[in-house]
Amino acid sequence: MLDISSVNYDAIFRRYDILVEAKEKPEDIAAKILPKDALLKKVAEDVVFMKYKDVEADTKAAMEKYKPEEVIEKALVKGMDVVAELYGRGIYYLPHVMVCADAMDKGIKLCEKNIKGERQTKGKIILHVAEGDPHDIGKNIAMVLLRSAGYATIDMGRDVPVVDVLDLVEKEKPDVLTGTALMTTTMSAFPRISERLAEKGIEMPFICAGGAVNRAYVESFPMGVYAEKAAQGPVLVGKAMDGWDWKKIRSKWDDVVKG
Amino acid sequence: MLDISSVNYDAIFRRYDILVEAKEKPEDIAAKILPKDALLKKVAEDVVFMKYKDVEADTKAAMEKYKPEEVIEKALVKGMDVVAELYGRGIYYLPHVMVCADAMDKGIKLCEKNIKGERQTKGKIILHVAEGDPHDIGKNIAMVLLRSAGYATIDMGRDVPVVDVLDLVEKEKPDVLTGTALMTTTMSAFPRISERLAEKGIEMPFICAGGAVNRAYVESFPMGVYAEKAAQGPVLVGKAMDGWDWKKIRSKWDDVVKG
Amino acid sequence: MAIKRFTKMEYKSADDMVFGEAKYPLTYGLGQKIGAGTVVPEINFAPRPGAEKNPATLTREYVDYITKDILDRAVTLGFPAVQLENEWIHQMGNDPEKFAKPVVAGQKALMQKYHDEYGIALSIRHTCADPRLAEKGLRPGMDKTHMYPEKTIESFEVAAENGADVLSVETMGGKEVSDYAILHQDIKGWLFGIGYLGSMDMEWIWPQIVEVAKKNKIIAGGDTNCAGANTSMFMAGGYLDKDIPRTFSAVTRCIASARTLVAYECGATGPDKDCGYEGPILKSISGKPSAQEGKGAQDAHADLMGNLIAQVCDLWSNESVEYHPEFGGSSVACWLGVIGYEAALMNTAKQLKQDKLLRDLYAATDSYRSPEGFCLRYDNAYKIGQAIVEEGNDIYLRSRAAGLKAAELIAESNAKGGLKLSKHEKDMLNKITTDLKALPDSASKFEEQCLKEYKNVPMFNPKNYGL
Amino acid sequence: MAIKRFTKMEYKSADDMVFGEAKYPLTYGLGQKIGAGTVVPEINFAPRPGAEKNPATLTREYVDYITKDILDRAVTLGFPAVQLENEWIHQMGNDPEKFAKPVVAGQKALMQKYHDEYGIALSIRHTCADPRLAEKGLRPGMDKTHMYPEKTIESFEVAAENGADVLSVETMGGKEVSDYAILHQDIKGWLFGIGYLGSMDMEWIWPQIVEVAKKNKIIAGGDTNCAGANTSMFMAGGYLDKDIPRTFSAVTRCIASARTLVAYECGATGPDKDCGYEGPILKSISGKPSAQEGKGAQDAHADLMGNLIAQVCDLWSNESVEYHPEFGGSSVACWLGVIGYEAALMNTAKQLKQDKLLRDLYAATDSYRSPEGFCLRYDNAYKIGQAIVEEGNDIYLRSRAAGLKAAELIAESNAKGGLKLSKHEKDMLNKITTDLKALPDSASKFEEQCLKEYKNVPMFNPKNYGL
Ligand code: B12
Ligand code: B12
Repeated sequence: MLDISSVNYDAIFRRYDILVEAKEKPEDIAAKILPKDALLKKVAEDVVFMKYKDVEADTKAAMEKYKPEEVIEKALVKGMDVVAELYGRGIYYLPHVMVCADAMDKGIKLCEKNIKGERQTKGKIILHVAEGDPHDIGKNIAMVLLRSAGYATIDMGRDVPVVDVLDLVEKEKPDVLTGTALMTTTMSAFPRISERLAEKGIEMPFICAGGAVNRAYVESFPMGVYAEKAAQGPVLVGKAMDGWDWKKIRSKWDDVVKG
Repeated sequence: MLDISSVNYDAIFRRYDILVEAKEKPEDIAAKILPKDALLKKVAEDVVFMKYKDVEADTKAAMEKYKPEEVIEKALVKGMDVVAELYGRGIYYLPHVMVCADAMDKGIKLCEKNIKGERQTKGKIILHVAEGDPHDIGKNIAMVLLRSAGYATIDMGRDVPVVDVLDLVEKEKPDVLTGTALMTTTMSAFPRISERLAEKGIEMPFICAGGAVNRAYVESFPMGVYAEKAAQGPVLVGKAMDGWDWKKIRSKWDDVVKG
Repeated sequence: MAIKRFTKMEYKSADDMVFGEAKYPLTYGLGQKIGAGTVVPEINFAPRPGAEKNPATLTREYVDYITKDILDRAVTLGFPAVQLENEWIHQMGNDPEKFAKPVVAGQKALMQKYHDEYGIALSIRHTCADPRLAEKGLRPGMDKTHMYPEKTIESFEVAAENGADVLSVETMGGKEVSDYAILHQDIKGWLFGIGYLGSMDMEWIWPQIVEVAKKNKIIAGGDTNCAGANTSMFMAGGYLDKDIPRTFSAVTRCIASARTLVAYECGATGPDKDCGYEGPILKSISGKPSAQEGKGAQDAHADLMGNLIAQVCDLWSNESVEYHPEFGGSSVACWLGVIGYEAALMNTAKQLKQDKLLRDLYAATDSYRSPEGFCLRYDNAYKIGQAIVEEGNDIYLRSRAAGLKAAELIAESNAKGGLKLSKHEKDMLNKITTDLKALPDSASKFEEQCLKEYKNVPMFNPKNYGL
Repeated sequence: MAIKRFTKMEYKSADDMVFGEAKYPLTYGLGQKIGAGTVVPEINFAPRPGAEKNPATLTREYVDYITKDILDRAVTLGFPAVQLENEWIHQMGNDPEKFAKPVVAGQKALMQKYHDEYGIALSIRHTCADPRLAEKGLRPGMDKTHMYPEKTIESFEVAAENGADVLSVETMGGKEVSDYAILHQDIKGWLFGIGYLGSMDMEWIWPQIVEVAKKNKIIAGGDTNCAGANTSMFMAGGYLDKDIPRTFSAVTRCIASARTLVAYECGATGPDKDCGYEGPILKSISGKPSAQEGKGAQDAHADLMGNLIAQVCDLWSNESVEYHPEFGGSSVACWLGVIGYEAALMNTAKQLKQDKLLRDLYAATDSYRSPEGFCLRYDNAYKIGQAIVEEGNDIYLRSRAAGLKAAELIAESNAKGGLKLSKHEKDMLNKITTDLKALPDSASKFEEQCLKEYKNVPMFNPKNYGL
């Protein structure tokens, strides 16, 4: 190969990511958000710093002083809040989030065993990937973030027939339904779902996402609320839980997503 | 420059136009269409072969035997039919058509002087280019072809305000209105025109063309009939004169344009 | 059919590889020659949303609009040869007789017409869909809901019998594990999913594709690890993306090459699929023609090696564009212009015997833009190929070797200041090296470990791979 | 301001010209350097239909969508420098204060933000519309209906005061005559419309643009004969088109170069406009940086010199694409990828001192694809430049010289078997040569003849040109 050692690569490309590499440390950001109480803090830190092996023991310890519900809310989910913040600032990468979520899940499982009856979640979400569409990575990421934010999720998987979605929604009555489509030839399942739900008199925000759809498309059918990134899932669902209907979420979409 | 004489250009590009260069001669095609009568034939040939200088004398000669209307129909316009055929087959180029049309026009002017009252044309067409749009070459070509096919044309020019179009249409009551737009930011004038015409209860085929528009767009508003090429003008207008309304022309568009 | 492993390189040296030439060139279709001295543009497209409504609308979209526009533009610009690629949409794979057959036949008839009229060299690749779902079952008889395994095989038959010149597919074996591995940055899981399970799945499907191709006297092209390595690459993204580090995607790509090779070992002849960026490695090992995409496939992918990846291609592709109008004509016509002109430039360079120089300019441009591009630079690709064939008989060992070699090359360049890695990329690279080195040294031990370690990965079912 | 005619070539030889270097490089905008050793991509765009509804929707489209997507993609792919070009839509030129001002300001603010954050070199060219209509009047005070001449001048002021780094325009003088001439294949009419009237119109408008630029300390870029020579080129089209012969369009292009030069003679400094394919001729004469477009501008134009025209560019453009989604991101991001990677290839070639070789490969590829490309090949462009400067002081004689030289070069190559002309192209070439040779040898005689001959051309009014 030609000798390329003389090339001044500054004229060819710039590694902007290195130029602006974050100088902030995860520890400093965590400190601002984490609970003060030492026991809870320990659990939250296990989540933030992926201490997969310690999380169960520390959760147990915390439960000696706090109710399991409190450990979930004030330690495990709080830890994920830090993670979300770190991800948002580009300090953590996606896989960090996944591993942290695994740690959180471990702790939550343990807490749930100690809760009498069923654990109170913030709300119920059904997720699916459009009929004919095998692309499910985005949906999987979104699900992790929703679970981390304290929602109960039902994952219908991918290539899910329209009729199955309709049946399950009728049966489960979720607070929010989500759909993912990465192919322009499968995304037409969404308006079909929304129309049939409307016919049945069922109404709820139907968050649609995935590479194929855009905001204009999703807003062209009733109930459709667009999501561009998985991280917007908890924010949008949060508004639904605050009692906003799909029309209101849609009309304030820009603000919701930015804020 | 690098010595390129060794390049075998067959691997780089092919002059397909030369590969399929028409072997047919204009004369042979003309022979099949031209009138038999020597006087008329002479006039028609003046048009086909751009004998700009002879056309007036020959037209005069023909008028000694035939009525001016007949000379127009059976010689001058017939000649343009041959030209259209030659253009369609890729033997004549566009500028031939323009020059032939000039020759035809000369002959027609002369005939018209000898017609009592007004000459009967096949129909009346108003042409314009959308408000804000300066691109008028396509419209000019289309106009020549329409005139050559025997229609009376009113040319409103380019960058024509929507209101002016509405006013003139109300006043002139043309058989067909046409619009040309080459910019996606000016083409919205067409639906505005069509809506306002509809409000006034005026209905007619509104042929829309130009690089910016496509069939789907033009068919998205009432009266809109798409034209891709100038050569389709006479064909589409012909259907309107046969009494087809814009809905029928639209629904049979593929056949009309191919046939 | 017996699987013939690659245990030595078909090229004597990296420098022998160049675009437009393959050791085993091909002749097929309507006067098409691939890898025989010229680069041919390969244009790919997707129908407009809604066109899939019924077979008539779909055929009209694919034939009367898309194929016609492509052929017209090819003649307009004077391109001597064009290959079309039709990546099947779900509806075609789900009901090949009804949705695919008229499309395949209609396209070929129109191509024949242009070939007859203008003498233009034409061919079409049908990339059938692989809709098989791990959770339902990848082998015949398992998926009672959709019958996807059966339909996948039927797809090749319908394509082959009705006008395809080349058969390709993006197989999905091991994807459920590799998806999990990407999201958890777990290189071992990746190696298991793609290097091991993926290879086994290809060993099952590819002999069948080769059989269908033979029966119909057409070409069994090749595969791509789009499902795995491209997911990894796009999530790694560019300098604004923070999903996964680019060192991870670089190593996954190289491991994937050991998998995609299996198609050739089962009798496929190339050209491989454009979206398989592992192509340069495959070509170095096998000598088969390669389809690639980069600068001219921005309609679909913004990768970090737009020029580099053209270095040893035989077909130059746009990956895929949805049919729609542009100021310059329809999208397919416009993108054909982009890739056709690039092919023309390469062909001129060949004629003037400057092809190796142009290759090196392509390579140099993106040498250090990303670790993945760096690994695929033809000299490094060759080294990775060598690492693979040294362990050629063992799908596990060769995949691991590919990964280790990639990690080694990246670390070396970073140390010398060629590649410049971010902190996060460096950390990941170190972890990858440690993890790969810690792996057992036999496939059976590896399999045993992994079946245990990954048994709870969602949708993973060992039976899909005969395990 | 005095008009300074070019009477000698700024380059000593054709071979001195190469992409990424101009004799008179420029520094402007946010750290932008043009013609100073690198090629910079120039990305152009059009808003979606409907975005022009009101100033708020238009600003949102141009700033929040288009400009943001461009800047994000530039950073994602690591491009060191990008120039934006905003070709004004009708609404902006028709009411600059209301429609253009917020757009111009908003774009610049966002660019400043990215420049500050990433250090990326950025600049923006505003190409104001020239909506003047010959039938209404080209000079101030004439067009009582629209006041277009007044609005045109106002446009430059609004652009300059609110954030433009470069001012450009596609002036329309003489177009009513050249349109007629194209449709009638009348080279004399063309020479009169573009070479003569067009030059005179530029002599009127360009000193004013230069003035506005100076006052605002920005760059007066350049013009293009898009209105004339591109109309001619697109009607000549490719091998399926039969509108006008390509020999005609080749000669019109060369005549047009004598006209477009006038901007520089009035004090503009370059870069000229991408769609002015006459750029190589202009650069050979003036040494000013040139923007060009070809292979990467298929979104807008399918010309027959996609590679060739890159040979001596300093900015490499996509001409224009409407904003819309593609699989690979938004259209502007995708096309930026195409042109940015091409610029990167050229810049690598420069670094490796292989730029002249790459230039020659570009040129060789399309040397004989069309007579127009052939005339614009840098060696021939240089010869046409020489023909122009020999008669540099006389806009008529130099235009004629350019046309004759072009015809001569084409005929020569056709005789030698380089260019292969169709019968129709040959016939036309002969007619052109005969017609041009028959022209009078002084401008005054020519003017006199033409005023008579073309007095009935629709919309032609000598008063528009002070005649
Ligand atoms: C990986 C991939 C695959 C993998 C999928 C693996 C998997 N498990 O998902 C495999 C190989 C299976 C695949 C197959 C095919 N693919 Co594919 N694939 C891709 C690729 C390269 C990346 C997709 C991806 O994972 N992106 C990353 C994820 C994270 O993005 P995402 O899902 O959009 O999610 C983000 C947001 O949308 C959002 N989000 C998503 N869901 C949700 C849900 C909620 C609630 C919220 C809040 C947010 C949210 O959050 C995420 C980001 O934060 C794309 C290329 C591209 N440029 O996108 C093509 C692409 C999608 N595939 C394409 C095609 C054509 C196919 C095939 C048909 C090819 C073929 N002929 O074989 C087959 C499908 C076969 C079939 N069964 O029909 C085309 C689609 C074209 C079209 N018509 O629209 C694309 C665009 C490639 C291209 N440029 O041509 N593909
Ligand atoms: C020549 C040209 C000009 C010339 C126009 C000369 C003239 N008298 O028309 C000039 C220089 C004036 C011009 C100006 C501009 N232009 Co301009 N121009 C072109 C160009 C290169 C060719 C257009 C052309 O003449 N085509 C040939 C004719 C024959 O085609 P046509 O009109 O479509 O006609 C055919 C059919 O549509 C049909 N037809 C048309 N009318 C009718 C009518 C009937 C009844 C029928 C039956 C058929 C029919 O028949 C014809 C074929 O047979 C195109 C590029 C392109 N790719 O098209 C850009 C183009 C149209 N211009 C463009 C732009 C942006 C501009 C400017 C705004 C640039 C600027 N910033 O200054 C300005 C406008 C300024 C203003 N006032 O607002 C863009 C439009 C983008 C958009 N938003 O849609 C284009 C597409 C270039 C590009 N790729 O960016 N332009």
